[in-house]
Amino acid sequence: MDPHPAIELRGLVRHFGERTVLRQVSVSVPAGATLAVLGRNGAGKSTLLRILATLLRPHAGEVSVLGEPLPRQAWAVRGRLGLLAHEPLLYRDLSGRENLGYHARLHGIAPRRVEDVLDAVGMRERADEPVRQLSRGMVQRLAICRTILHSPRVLLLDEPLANLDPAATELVAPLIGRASGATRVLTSHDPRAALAEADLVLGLEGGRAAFVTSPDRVEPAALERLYA
Amino acid sequence: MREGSREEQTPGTWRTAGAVLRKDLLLELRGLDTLPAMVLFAIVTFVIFHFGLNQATIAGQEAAGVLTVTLLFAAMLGINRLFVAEREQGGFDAFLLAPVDRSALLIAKATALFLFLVVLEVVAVPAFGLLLLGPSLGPRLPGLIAVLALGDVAFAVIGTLVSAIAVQTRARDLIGPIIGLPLLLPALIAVARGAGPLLAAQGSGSPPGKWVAILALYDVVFALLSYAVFDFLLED
Amino acid sequence: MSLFAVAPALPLHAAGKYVAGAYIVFLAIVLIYVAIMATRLARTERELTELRRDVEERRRQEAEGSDPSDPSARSGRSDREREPVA
Amino acid sequence: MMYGRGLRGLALATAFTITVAFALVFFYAPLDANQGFIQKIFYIHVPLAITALCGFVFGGVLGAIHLRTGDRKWDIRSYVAIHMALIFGVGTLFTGTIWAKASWGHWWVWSDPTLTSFLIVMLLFATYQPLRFSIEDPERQSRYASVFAIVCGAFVPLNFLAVRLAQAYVHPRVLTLTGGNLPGSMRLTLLVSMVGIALLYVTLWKYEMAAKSTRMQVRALRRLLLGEDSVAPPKRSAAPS
Repeated sequence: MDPHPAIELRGLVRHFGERTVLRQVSVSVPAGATLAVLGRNGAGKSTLLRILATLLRPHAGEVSVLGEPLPRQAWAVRGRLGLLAHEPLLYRDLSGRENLGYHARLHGIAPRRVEDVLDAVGMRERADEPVRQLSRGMVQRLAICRTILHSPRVLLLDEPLANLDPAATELVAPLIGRASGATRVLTSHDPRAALAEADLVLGLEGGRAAFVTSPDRVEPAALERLYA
Repeated sequence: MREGSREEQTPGTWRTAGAVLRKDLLLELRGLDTLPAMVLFAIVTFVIFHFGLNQATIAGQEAAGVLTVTLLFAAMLGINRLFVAEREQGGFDAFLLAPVDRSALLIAKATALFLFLVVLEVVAVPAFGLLLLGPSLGPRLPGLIAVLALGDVAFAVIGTLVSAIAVQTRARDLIGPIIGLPLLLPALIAVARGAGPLLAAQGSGSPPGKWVAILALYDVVFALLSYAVFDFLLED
Repeated sequence: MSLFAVAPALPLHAAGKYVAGAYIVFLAIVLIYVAIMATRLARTERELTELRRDVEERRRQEAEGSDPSDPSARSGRSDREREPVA
Repeated sequence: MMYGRGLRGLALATAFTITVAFALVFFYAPLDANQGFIQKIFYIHVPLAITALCGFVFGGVLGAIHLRTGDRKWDIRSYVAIHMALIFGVGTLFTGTIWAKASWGHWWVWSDPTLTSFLIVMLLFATYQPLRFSIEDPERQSRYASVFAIVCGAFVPLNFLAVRLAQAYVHPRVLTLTGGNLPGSMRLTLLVSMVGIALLYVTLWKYEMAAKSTRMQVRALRRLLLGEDSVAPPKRSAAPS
């Protein structure tokens, strides 16, 4: 077991121009645990995920993922984390199989793995249709395939279950759920579902951490204030 | 400290560039967004020059100018579209999430643009010979190919750089050409002046060495420069 | 020398016009620049005056004691002030 | 960083040097044998051109430092360097066309490679501000602007080489910048004038930097004293802040 926490933030600050999006956010996530990030639209959830994914650099504070400080050691972390963002990060004119094949090549992964993950989400039959012809739920399933293709140890999941029906939700559970064994950070508009999955909850309000606590200690009043 | 298996698998710069290039060619093949437009644009422009100049055939420097300017403007169409799919469909993020050398994106995009330009010229140059050029194209072809190939490298490298800058701006269709055209002007001068003597009625078979050298210098300098600054266009 | 030699040297009275033009253009550009900078300076001065007034007003209110009906004493304001400006 | 320090001394030195230079131009330098009085434009046009070009390259160097260090203040310096060079460039083009009209009878001559390359460089750098303006995220704006400054700074000498070679006949340059065949008195005048204009560039650069930094300090102070919300968000702008 890793002695370091898988994700550690200390006094994280990020601005966009003169606007401050994240103020002094600190949280520590042990390996294998799940952090739920709650908050309204614009509270800084997606920015936090993008910083952890090495796509944005922090402006102040310390960030480390899998023991590697960001942004200095970003190269050492890439390839060991998977980001499921709002956008599926798939080319609309290519088929699911071609898209995943491209990502497999970028990550240096054997093509067989593409078939395996397609199977796992039940998309094998429709894997040769261009992504633009697929329903949103199917695109989301392909995006999940893309996220876990390289078996990342950290999963950053922005609204992972958006557009998925209950059957599909069950299908992807072993891939991005607790069973995946990965350290997870997830956001959700639906606080109840997120709380059920989490070991740790971070409430973001206007870019600052309103609370960091375990899910059974979250006060309903605090939660209400977060989404009020 | 890191899993050994991961490290071995991480593809090198050229393999990565190969993967991106392959994906780009596949995308173009599926969508046919760029190449047909570039070719059609070039041929229409030849027709426009025929009427604009009111001449059935042209030769020498005039012909070289018409050909080069047409190719430059057609290239601008490709340059404008080069990174649009990356920007609009998350390709930048997907690429940045992979443990790969960022320069591979520059190499892949410049190669893709170069290939687009070659395909454009394979159609547009014979069309030019047919529609406008007075002297026959055949004996002049080897020299012309050499000059155009060097010019294509300049167009591809600078075009990729300009396109990567412009695609992140609000007015990318405008910013691309207004930055790209002045930057490409020395290459345009060299291609046009290099091709001029070739296309003259009693043209020689080989382009003037001076212009070939200038083009080669321009290619090398901007290739190195683009390589040095490209990473900064990707990070956030 | 060829090109300059062919070009006839203008007589002084014709040439003076052009030379004066060139130097006036230079001076005009410098002066226009200084004028633009002067308006910017005025704007900065105005901002400074406003800042001074706002700060003094704030001081006075704090001296009078915090009035709960005071609209400027918004909640969450005080802890924000303490935060260092990044 | 206090940019205002030393500004007064610099301004006085600039005013003094330019006054001396103009006095030399009109009362000391001899009339040119071929060009006559017209040649006096040369003493303002050439220093302006050289200063502008150096300013563009200077902006590129500052941009490179910005990318290396990641410190936004180098972007502001690079911006001001290019901004100033553009103003000097406009002066160059105006004095150049006046000179062309006086000596060749046309407002514009393509046969002069220096003037032509200068136009191309100006056309390129004229896109610097639109480029900045069209990128909203300030950080990306400064990064892209620096990339632009570096690439275009390197473009300046290459462009001059290409355009110079493109002239079918390069007329023998009476007025070479090295002053090889310039009489000593003319060379001295040019030199003083060159120093004066270069000093003017440095003075205005520092002046603009001082103004920008003052304005930013006022904003920072306001934020410090009255809280984050008391500062109106800056309008979208090509200028870094």
